[in-house]
Amino acid sequence: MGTDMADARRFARRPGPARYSGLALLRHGVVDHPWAPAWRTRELKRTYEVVIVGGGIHGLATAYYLARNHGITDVAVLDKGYLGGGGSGRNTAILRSNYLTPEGVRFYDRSLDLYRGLAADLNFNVMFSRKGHLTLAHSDASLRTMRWRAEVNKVCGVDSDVIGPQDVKRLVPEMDVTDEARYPILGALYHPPGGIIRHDAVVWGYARAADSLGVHLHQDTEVTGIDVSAGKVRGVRTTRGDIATPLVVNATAGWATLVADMAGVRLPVQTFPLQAAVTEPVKPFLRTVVVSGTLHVYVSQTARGELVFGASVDPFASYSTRGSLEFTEGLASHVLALMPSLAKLRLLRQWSGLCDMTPDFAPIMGPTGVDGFLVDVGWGTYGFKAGPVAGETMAECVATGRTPQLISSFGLDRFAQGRLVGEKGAAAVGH
Amino acid sequence: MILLPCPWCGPRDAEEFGYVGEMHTRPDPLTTSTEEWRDYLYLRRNVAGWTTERWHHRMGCRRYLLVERDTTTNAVRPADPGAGKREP
Amino acid sequence: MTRETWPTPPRLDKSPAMFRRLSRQPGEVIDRGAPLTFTWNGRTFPAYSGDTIASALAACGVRVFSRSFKYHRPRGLLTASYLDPGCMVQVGDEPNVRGAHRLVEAGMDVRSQDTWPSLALDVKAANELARRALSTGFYYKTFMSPGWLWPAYERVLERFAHGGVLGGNPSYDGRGGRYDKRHAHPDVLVAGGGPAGMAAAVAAARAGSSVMLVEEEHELGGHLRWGGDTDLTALRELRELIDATPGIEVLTDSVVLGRYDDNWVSVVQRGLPDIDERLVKARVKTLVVASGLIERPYVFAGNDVPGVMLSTAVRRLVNLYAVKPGERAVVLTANAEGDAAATDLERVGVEVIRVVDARRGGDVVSVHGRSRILFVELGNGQKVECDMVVTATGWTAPVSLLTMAGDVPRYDPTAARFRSDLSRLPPEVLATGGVVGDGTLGELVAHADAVGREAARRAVDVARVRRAATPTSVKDAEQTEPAPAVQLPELAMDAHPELFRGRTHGIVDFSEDVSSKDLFAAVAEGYSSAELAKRYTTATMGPAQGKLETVNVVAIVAEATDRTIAETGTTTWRPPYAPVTLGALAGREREPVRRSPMQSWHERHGAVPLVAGAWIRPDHYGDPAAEASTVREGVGIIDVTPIGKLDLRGPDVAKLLNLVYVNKWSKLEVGRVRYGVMCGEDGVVIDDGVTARLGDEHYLMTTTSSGAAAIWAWLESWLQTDHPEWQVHVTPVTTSYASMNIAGPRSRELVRRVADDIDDINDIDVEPEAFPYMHVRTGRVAGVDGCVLMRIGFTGELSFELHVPAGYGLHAWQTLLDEGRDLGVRAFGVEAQRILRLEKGHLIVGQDTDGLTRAYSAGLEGLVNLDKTDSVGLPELRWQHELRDGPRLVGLQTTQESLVPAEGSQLVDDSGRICGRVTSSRLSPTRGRSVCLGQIDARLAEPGTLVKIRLVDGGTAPAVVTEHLAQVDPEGLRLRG
Amino acid sequence: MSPIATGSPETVVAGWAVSARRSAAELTLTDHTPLTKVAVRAPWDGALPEALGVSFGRTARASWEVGGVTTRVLLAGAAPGEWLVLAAPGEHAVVVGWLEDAAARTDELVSVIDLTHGRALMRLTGSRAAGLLAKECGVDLHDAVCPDASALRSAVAGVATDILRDDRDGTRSYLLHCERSSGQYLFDSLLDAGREFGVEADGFLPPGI
Repeated sequence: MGTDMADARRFARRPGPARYSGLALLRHGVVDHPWAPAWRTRELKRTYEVVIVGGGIHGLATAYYLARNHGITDVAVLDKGYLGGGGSGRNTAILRSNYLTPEGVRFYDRSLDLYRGLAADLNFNVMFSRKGHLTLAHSDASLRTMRWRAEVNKVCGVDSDVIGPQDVKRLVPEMDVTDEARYPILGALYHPPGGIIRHDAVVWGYARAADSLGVHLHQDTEVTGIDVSAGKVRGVRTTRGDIATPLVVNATAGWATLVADMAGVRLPVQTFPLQAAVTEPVKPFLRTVVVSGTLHVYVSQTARGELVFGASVDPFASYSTRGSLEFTEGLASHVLALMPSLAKLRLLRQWSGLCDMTPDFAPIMGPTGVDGFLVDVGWGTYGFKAGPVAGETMAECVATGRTPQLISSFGLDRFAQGRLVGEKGAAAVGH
Repeated sequence: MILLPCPWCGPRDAEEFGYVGEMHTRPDPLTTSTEEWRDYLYLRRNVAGWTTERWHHRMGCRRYLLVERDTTTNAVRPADPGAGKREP
Repeated sequence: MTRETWPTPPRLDKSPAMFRRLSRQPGEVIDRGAPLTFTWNGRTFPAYSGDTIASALAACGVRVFSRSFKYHRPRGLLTASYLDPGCMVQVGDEPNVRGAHRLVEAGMDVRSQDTWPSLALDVKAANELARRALSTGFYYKTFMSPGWLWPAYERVLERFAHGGVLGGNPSYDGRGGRYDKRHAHPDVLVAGGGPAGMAAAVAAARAGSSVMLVEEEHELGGHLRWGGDTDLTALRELRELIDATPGIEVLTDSVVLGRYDDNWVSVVQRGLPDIDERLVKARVKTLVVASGLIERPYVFAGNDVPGVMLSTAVRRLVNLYAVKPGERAVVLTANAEGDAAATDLERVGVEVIRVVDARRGGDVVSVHGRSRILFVELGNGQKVECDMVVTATGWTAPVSLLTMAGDVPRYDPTAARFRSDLSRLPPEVLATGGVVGDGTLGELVAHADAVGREAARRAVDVARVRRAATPTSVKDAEQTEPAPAVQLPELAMDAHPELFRGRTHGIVDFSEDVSSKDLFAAVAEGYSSAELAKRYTTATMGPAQGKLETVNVVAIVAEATDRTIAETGTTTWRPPYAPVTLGALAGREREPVRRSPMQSWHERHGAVPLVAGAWIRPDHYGDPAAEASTVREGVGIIDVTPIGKLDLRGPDVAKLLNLVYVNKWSKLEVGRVRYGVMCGEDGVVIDDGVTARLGDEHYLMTTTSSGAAAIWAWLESWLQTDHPEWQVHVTPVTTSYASMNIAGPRSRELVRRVADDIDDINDIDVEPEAFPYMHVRTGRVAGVDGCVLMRIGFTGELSFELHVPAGYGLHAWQTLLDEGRDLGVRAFGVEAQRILRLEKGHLIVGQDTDGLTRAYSAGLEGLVNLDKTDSVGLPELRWQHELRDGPRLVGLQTTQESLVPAEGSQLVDDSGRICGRVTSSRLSPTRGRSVCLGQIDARLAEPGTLVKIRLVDGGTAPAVVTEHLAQVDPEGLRLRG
Repeated sequence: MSPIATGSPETVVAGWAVSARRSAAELTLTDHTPLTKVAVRAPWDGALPEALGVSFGRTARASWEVGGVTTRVLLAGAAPGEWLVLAAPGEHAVVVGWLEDAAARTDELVSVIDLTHGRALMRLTGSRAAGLLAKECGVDLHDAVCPDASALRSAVAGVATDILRDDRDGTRSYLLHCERSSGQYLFDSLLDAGREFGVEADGFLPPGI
């Protein structure tokens, strides 16, 4: 939050990168001298107050808010590859808060709040494009679920409502809203605050801001073990040496169970690939994010003109990110069922990321049976949307040792107690 | 599209099959504890490597079968040679 | 079509002519006997059949084809191939057409993309002035505040989107067949139809393999096509071999898109009659990658000025299309291809002013000019006037398919290119030709021949293993000894100078307008790994997907980080290898639709369709309320064919029923029907329906229509994996029967007329004492034998569910309507049934229950039987019963009778907290008021409790929890009548 | 009535309205739904397979005699422990009778279910039949893998279908057997995909077996 000015002062006082602005940009242009590094390469210390495993948006945001909101800066973020190389760089960057359960709605709405202020907060343009978000209903059953979601959203003060086919046509002229369609569009859940963002920018913005607050970012540093004795975390072992620490946060998404196993913690998480694809650029025509749960597809157009497509997770669990042909086939037929005029658009590239799926489509956050081992996992396909709020709440969790109200329903113990979160609803809801 | 070794029909495209998931054993419903039962419901090993799992050949012989798959490469092999028995 | 992309052409008096067309060239592919005309930005241009769009325009002296992404600099031909980033054009309603690949057609409407007001004069070129400020990633550094201004900035950025325009008219018709698919199972698929690919295909076919040979260009031959006489002779011989060898299917103008797990190879095939694009899905026994080499651009100042082109581009233009690419050329060469280009140019009368030999330290420093070259500055400081600069500075191996198969290419400094690690490839993937190494044509062909034979040998082994596992296949008579492996000769790599960037900064990614300076800046800002630098600068993200620029990017990042190229590494090539239309990927529409035998009747009688999964059902026939009243007062019939039906036979069926249903089944007598509910192991309700006992060991189970397939699989899984010892046969018979429900106080009267005929032993006595509620009878109905008749009903009325052998469905349906005319019988649809079942308080699984609703939350206390030794989800239900947790399903009545709250409306308590929701809601014609079902916190579930419904408009309305779920005939007198 | 529209001209065979169309095309698709279709379930390794004389993966022809009436049947083992018996229209009584006798001679659980009304059946005949099927089915139909008299089940146009190769005097021919309500869809899909081969719908000629 913190106003622009406040940030200006903070950054001004702080060592590290020069503050970004249009003016600075011109200045740099004129004298043509290079920008300072966005973040520094540091020595891997032997001890840290907090070690965060996973240099994606969750790990970096947690580190940033630890430093910014709680003054805890003796923090290391470890990543086995490069920053944002996992799900953070592979998702389709869709933001929304129109979830089904009140706990889900409140949580993701806080995330959207943070996203709105993020560019100013981080002094890094994350290009949040509030295009609005449409979830299509092709059957009376899904229309009923849309209404259910809309009503829950309204109670929680989130802007979201059910609209008719003609309104859909107005928002997306390319859409086939005729009855001839095999999947007629009976209506849609319209969520104006939703949109898309530049996912890499979010990662880099958090990294740069965290670094400037003193957090250590260590890339190409893989955790190979976690030392636990007498039920307490003592440290982590990495490919670049051991680190003594009382606090480890597991923010490794698709690899969550592998890291948790190191601490002897078992998680109700299964790893499924989630594939996405992008087309060649064409002139902008798609002004909103379009999702069809029934057809398992979501579409948005970037400022560069590319169409970005996503679908539901792969049909079977896997750690392979090679991607499949059948994904692109299903995707194309479903996209064309919605927008027949896209047939000549060419698919340019497909890729795949790993999702940490939980039985109830809700995350697992907070303490575990092992003292000092906290988890921020189970994000499934919703991880990117939750990045900022997950970072904020996990930071509070780490700093205060208490579980914030906002994530109280997301505890690991809910499974043993049979108190699952109802995000699945009547049918698995799309993106 | 991976090719799954159906012990009955031979190798077939994965799209003919339904994925059931990791092999795991069902506790006795009469004597089970909440903890044991919910582990059975929700916990999976989620192995990165070779694992034994159940698939359903729903478009073919409609048999449930066991397959071993390396979850890092999607390489597959029949789980139980015994399950491969078939008329000559 | 906005003005932006349909510029008005500048008026020119002289009409275009092919003044750069050369005399006949030995290898030319144009047909001078077939001239044609097409339009370029509205002007008519001449061409020959066989020309590409680019070659035709170049023949008329066009040198600028597009404007660059960021700075809108004029761009000309660079590679004159599919990959050419300089000539992406709009053809009719098709955007981003590769102008240097697509063959020109008579009347083709070709336009330049993304230029305004015209190609010649482009206003956005002003960006060039701001170039320094618009340094790489500039947009991350500005427009941050005030936040509310961002959308405005956004619109500006959007205008730079670099691409064509999609045709507004739907261009996809799933049934039109313009896009098509097929499966293929070749023994060997050869990717690449150059000399190596051709030789490998011939060798494999001769060894007995069925071969698919795929070539991206319009003809086989690869670089031989634009070579000299010896090359052309060799090409002719290879072509003759291909034609003479049986078993080779040749696909030209086709590309291998990807190699997926288990050699699942996708190919897009073009140039077919009546088909735009066809996706071929090949399960290949062995894949041979012969993708050749791609020439690499050289990075220096002005390397994107029109007139700067690669040696292969020159040779294609001259030898394939007989186009004179310029008048005065400077050639920078580091290899034979460059030397040959110089020779070609001289041969066709281009003045080769200087041949700069990079092998002897020669270099090009910078090219000056904007839409044409003015002069070039050489390494020795000389400035030379010319109109074309040709570079031949090295090759990139297109290892895409190999990396998809597990290869991790390593940089080889002596050859100045990445070399595949063939040892990492699975046995079913081989490679030959330029992608592997260099050599004389003879050496390459020899290598390819060996690879082809080895590919065939491995294919035989794969086939043998697969056939052995396949029951239908012909088994090998005697176990033949596998043939010995073919020795694969080594292909050395020629030494080649390392030439990536000269002394100046220039364009690295032509389609993204990313310069080497941008990459240096990215590294300086901390984006120092190849991956981060690419993401930050968007280098390699454009339509060429890195094929031209990826190695230069790595080399420059290495240079900027003082690391070797090997240390900096390479990047994974992601599929597809070449862009493919969504149409081709979608192919024909393939959405299975299921039809009831009575579907034609429904359509004839104005049924409003309701899509229910694969089924199309009648929602209503015009007036659902009236249909509902007919059922309450007289008699109606509804088509319920989609209801799932499973035929269960065997001594252990009762055990199965006891296991999968929450209630007890051991004591169901023959002739009886019972309602049952199924839960998952977590106690959540998954399905419901009735099961009838037709004989000692014969039952008929019904399921929800949406659950039919899943429940069948569910039963099989319990039988096959948990109780293989049980003897039960489950057979799906959902559509063996046409199912219809005859409901209403006068239903017995109607059924009597069609089923009851005392003289016939096959007929059914429908009188109450002979055929009570929840009983089943089999026999003849409407003259049809083998019918099943059950006295059950979802509507709460006296009703009979009739299952007729499907072929007679329409007959039975019509008979009921005819026989019941005087009773006022009418058909009713799903909507009327929903109203009726809601009045009766019957739940719908998935509507009144959700993903977490366990049995005690669905009003099923009376049904669940906890004292069983086993049943699915039993422990969870026991615990829910003990803890009494979870919400409850209740009936709700709004105090304002006419108010029908939307389904999904939330229930809120006094503190405004959500305490439940309305799951079903309708106006009840019977009660003349709204009736609802809802899920509500257990604490508020007591009958008489007052709750608030939050309405869609934001207001709230009071409602009271009713005594029963049923709000019509809770005692069930009507249906027992 | 067959689930597959007959179009005109139409004629009636054993109570079934069928198309009387006659096509001379190289590749034809014929609705064979009127054939008697009986499913048999029994242990795959039990006594019944011998009695039937057909194993999993194969088809066989036989003539059955019950009470003086003889019927020609086509048996297919498209899945382990499952058999499909096809006979001329209206012959189900004979077929079921014969099977129940055979079942009675084993002490195993054998189910005999008349699916004549429950399934759709069509025949695709012509030298390019495999080429057309390859557009909608992923299984390798090469002679070495799927010779004449092969029986298998796979997805055709996304519908689970028994594929029985049953060449007609030297010409490639496949019987396609699927769940009834998908019959029209499968029929239309094949006609559509087969346009490039000039496929035509042909009428049903009794006995059709």
